[in-house]
Amino acid sequence: MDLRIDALTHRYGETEVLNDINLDIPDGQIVCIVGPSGCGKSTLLRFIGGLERPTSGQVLQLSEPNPDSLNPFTFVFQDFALLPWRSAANNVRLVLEDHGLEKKEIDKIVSDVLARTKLSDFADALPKNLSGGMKQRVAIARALAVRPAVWLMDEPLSALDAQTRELLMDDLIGLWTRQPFTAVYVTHNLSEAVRLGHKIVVLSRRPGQIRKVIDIEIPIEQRQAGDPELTRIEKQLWHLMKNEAVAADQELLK
Amino acid sequence: MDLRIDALTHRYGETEVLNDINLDIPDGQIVCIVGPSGCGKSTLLRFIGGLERPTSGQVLQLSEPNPDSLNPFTFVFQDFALLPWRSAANNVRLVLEDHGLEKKEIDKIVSDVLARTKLSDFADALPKNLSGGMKQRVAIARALAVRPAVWLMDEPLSALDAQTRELLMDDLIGLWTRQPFTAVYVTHNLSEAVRLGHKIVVLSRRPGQIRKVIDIEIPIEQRQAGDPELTRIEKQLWHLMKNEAVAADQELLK
Amino acid sequence: GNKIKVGALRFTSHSASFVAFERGYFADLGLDVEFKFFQAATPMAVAIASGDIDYAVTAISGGLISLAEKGAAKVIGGALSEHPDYNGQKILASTAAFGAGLTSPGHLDGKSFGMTQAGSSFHYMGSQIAKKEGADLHFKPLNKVGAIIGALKSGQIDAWSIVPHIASALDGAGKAHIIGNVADYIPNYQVTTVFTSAHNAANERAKTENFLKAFSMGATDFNDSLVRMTAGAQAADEMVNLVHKYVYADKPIEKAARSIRAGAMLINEGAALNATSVKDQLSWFKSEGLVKERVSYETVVDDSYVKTIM
Amino acid sequence: MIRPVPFRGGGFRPKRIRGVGALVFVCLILFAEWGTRAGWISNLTLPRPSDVARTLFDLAASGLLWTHLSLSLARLGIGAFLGAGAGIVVGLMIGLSSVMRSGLIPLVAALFPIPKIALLPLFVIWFGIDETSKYALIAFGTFTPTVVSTYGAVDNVDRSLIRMAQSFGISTKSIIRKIVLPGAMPGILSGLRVSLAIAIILLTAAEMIGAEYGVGAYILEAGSLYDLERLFAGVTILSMLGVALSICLSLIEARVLGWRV
Amino acid sequence: MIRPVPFRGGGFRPKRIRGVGALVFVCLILFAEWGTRAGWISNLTLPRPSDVARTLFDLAASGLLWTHLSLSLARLGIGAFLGAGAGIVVGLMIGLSSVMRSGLIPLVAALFPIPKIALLPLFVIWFGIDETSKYALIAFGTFTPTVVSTYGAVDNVDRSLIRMAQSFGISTKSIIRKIVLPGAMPGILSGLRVSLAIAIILLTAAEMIGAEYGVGAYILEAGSLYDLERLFAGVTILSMLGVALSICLSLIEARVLGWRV
Ligand SMILES: Nc1ncnc2c1ncn2[C@@H]1O[C@H](COP(=O)(O)OP(=O)(O)OP(=O)(O)O)[C@@H](O)[C@H]1O
Ligand SMILES: Nc1ncnc2c1ncn2[C@@H]1O[C@H](COP(=O)(O)OP(=O)(O)OP(=O)(O)O)[C@@H](O)[C@H]1O
Ligand SMILES: [Mg+2]
Ligand SMILES: [Mg+2]
Repeated sequence: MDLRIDALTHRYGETEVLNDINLDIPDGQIVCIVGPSGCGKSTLLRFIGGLERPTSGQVLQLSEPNPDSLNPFTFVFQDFALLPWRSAANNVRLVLEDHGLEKKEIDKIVSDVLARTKLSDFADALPKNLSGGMKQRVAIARALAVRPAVWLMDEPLSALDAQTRELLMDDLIGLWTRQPFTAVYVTHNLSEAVRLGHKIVVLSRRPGQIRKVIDIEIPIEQRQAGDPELTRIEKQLWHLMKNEAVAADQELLK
Repeated sequence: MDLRIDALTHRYGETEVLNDINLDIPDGQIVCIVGPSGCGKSTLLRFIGGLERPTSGQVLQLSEPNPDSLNPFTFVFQDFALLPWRSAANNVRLVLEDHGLEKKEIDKIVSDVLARTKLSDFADALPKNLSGGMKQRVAIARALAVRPAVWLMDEPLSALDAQTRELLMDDLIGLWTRQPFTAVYVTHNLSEAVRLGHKIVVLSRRPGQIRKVIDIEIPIEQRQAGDPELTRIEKQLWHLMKNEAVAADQELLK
Repeated sequence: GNKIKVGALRFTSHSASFVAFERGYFADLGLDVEFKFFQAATPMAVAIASGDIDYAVTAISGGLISLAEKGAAKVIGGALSEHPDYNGQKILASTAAFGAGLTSPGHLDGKSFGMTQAGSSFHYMGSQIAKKEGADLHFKPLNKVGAIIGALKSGQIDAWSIVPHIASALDGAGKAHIIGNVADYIPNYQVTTVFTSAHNAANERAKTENFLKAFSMGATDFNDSLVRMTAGAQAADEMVNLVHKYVYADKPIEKAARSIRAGAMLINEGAALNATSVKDQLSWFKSEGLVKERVSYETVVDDSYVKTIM
Repeated sequence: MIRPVPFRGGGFRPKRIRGVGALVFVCLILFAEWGTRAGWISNLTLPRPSDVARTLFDLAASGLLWTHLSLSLARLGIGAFLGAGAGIVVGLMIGLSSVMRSGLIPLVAALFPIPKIALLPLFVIWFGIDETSKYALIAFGTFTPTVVSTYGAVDNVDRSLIRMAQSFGISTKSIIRKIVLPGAMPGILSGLRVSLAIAIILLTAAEMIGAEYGVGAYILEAGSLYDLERLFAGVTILSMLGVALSICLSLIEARVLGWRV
Repeated sequence: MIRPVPFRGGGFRPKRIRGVGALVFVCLILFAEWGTRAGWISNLTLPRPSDVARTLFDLAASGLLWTHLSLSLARLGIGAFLGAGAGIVVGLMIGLSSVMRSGLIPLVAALFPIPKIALLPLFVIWFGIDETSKYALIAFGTFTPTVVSTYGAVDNVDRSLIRMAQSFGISTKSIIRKIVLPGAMPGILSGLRVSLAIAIILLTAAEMIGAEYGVGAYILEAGSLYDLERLFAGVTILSMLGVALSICLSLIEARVLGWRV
């Protein structure tokens, strides 16, 4: 599904958080959003997902989502957002219960998505008994279950340790190569951005404005750690952002 | 100050957490400890700092710390551990108040360390008004104030975003080059480990055992992102750990 | 002087002490009296036992007997009495019960009767009435006089007995009906007694005698002015004014006067004690299992101070 | 020169040591027994614990204990159920709706400090002198603390879980049932600890109104007769009731809140 | 075909709307006034609000209000101070020491459900009939809830801050003063909300013992005469006292806990 962010500006009370954001999100592509802490990345994502309303401007969907999709705009959160009192399977079941599906069908979807995220053996485990990586895999399974048209991912890997992060990134790339999906992927990790993004949007410090949009031509499945082109883009991003971070800290003084 | 970890084993109730750890920590060097989540890295650090007692084995100090040091073993924590009701300066003051120093001397130390961590302007700010990176800089200022003989750092950067992490890593390298200190640095970020460590200790999954110790000869101040030798070591570490991470997840099933 | 603390409730029935104080009878006998006011009788009895007050007037209750049994309190004289010739406590029926035929105590069988607590004077009066009438009464413990009034007004209990001014106020407002006099059922009922700590009774003879003497003088004044009405209208007005300082003090005198006059009951001359009535009450408490069997008249009463009526 | 690093940690993690609690009770009771026997605790101040125990035993033997206890438990059960139930519902409403919150919080704050015993005469008129007024008094007393703890618990439900549910298009009804209620459960249960203790306290006040039997009525009668043995026997029953209720709640918590870390 | 994405968020963040609370009170009062005037609320059930207001006004005009109020406030202040103070100290001890925790928690659990009114006769013996017994009763009543909330608050103090302090070799005394106490402050203050409401409730019970003046004594007297206007006037005073105390606590919280996020 193609999306367009149109002249979006937002303020919380006095503070302007986002300023005149215009962006096209093409179908089947992963758009990464990077920017210093507090620049409004999460806020922007909430507008795209319809969880909040911007002060002005709008987010438009340019085509209808696949009618097959139970929940066209589906989030994957940094903190997993699993219900601690439900098992892995029941956490997935939660998002299917309100759609009037038959019990049998629900069970089929649940066991299918748990299998795809290699969690079949953990179906009955409570979140407290799962490792961080497994929790995020449950969250991904839950998202898969509703067949999203657009994935909205808010730093989905940054609560995980480095090894688990790498493993899950491979999983995500695997999912996308098998069946490309549209995604907006917020991160502050530049190497994640250059590994996953077709397009990288760099936001300035608050109020967030689009500072640069970088397109990466290399197909995702062919990207390798240490690829000189990717290293070059990462360095470029790093320089764009370093000064923003220092300046943002200084602004706290005011 | 030279330290020796001698045949250290620890169990919490039934679960063995660390198994027969033997390690020398030479004066003036940074020893990085990496290992899968839950393998006992933090626990090991608490033993070195005297915050907990191992089931068997011991941590020995082979020389006396500089008598100048107010608190020979000083921690820097991942979650900063600042008192939210005290300003930055007062958080530093806290650790000086119990040493019978004169008020004037305390004030001198506080303003000195805040200046060294570029926080002079934020002396009176409460933690809630500081960014993550600044909070960790307050924690580092607090550690500097007691002139540690050994720095014990438990994932000091992993609560920060990537840019801030880079900036603080530069700060740490600067501090070390100006005046080398002894440090045990726990991290799960392999690129941090190869940037900072003279020695990298790889622990196995729980019960933590020393799986490999890698020495890096390149002087810390000369290390560059993209250095082929460092990349090689990082890859090597990555392979050592990937299988541990997968195996550790599988063990949750039991 | 001799400092003593006297416990009191803000009731007309406690007037003898107020009169003795206001007219200087206590002072004349060298007693420096300080009043301590209470909201309920039980804590006042306990306060005698704890030594917080020296003398008080209250109904003979299970609590008082228990304290006497523990060697803490002693009855030393009589105060309020039922007397066939004078105003006394009334038996009330709720409007609903009255309408349904409870027009005299003879119809009490099977009815409910309000009381504060088992072992209270209400309980005693109710059982004596029931005994005389051969009626079977259901007693409802409601703990607080206010709660009993509420229950009577709304017809949730059928009958109650209470001091005359509350009875006539309820009757006058049409919220209840007076259907009899307690005096007809318990002749010479010793309603309240003067009591003190066992220590005072045994070891402070002079002080105790002086207290009783002044108290009796106050009682005589009160009886003459408001009960026997022998002292004339002006004396009655003066007495009402005096009592108003202590009772219904926050109500205007016009309103208070009616209640004070209506509430005036005979206080025994010379604080004489009706021993027969006290013994009757004591045996009733025992028969109801409210106090221990071993309690004797002598444990409760020290009748060496006043004349006893048989 | 070579020595182990000094130990500086530990402490600040008090653990319950089994048996100490019982020991404290035993010591207090023995102390009181000794004092009352030796005479330096007067029989006006405290009854002999052994006499209290005998009174309790006699009460149990006579069968009256069960009459008192069953009546009181019924009052407690129904009253607390009504009060806590209404309290949870109102607390949820306050926790979920701005209008309710604005209208009801001041009302609850004004109702909380009203002493129930002061209203006894009114309860007689409003609810009669039968069981209804006892239920009502206990219910009224448990209502306000339950409301306060419930809306506190709802306020503490992790809002990110609710946003997650909204982002999956889950209906408001389902969100309340599947996320708000279970998420507020720990706070509600710990609030019930206080509410139920208050319910036990109010039992005595409730049984001031026309109760012949019941632990509260038994205590009141003992108090007015200054019969300390029976007074303490009754108080002991209430204490044990409180401890038993608290143990029950712990069991429920262990069962219902097993998901907590 | 082109349309904005559907909005699904919002809600579940109730805010207080100014004025609604006052409106609820005004409506309730007008309703009662109407009912009592029209006669479909009997004068046995509820007094006329205007009569209650007049009673209050008369009471203030006669100057008696200040006598009642000042005495009650003194009792409340001293009693609650003693009870809450001791409660905080004991709560801290329970929160910090295993022995205290094991010995005192069961004791507190057993004391909590004891109805204070049942012990009135004993309070007279133990503490006399003067102000001491009133202080003691209020103190006893505020003590147990304060203990419970204080040790809960201490248990919730972030242990990582304590480990940090230990790792800097800070003395136990300093840790308690500089970390445990300020860290437990939010919990202690919110516990005081409940404890102080309970103290107000107990004022009436306390003034059953030998009190001539005081809001509780005023209410009791009105109750025993079934004088509804005065009863409600007294209850109104207590309610307002409760609301005022709660506002005070909010101000203190805003001042002391400004560091909270
Ligand atoms: N509900 C809200 N009310 C007021 N201010 C808010 C709200 N949500 C966010 N903000 C502010 O808006 C700014 C942007 O917040 P946002 O969470 O979108 O930043 P972000 O780019 O996601 O930061 P991070 O990298 O730390 O996640 C921040 O300064 C934040 O304090
Ligand atoms: N106080 C404790 N009591 C019981 N078990 C504990 C305690 N502290 C830690 N553990 C267990 O010991 C193991 C090692 O914990 P530790 O925190 O040292 O791991 P770690 O290597 O630091 O992990 P991470 O990378 O997640 O920080 C874990 O399985 C943990 O659950
Ligand atoms: Mg964000
Ligand atoms: Mg750790």
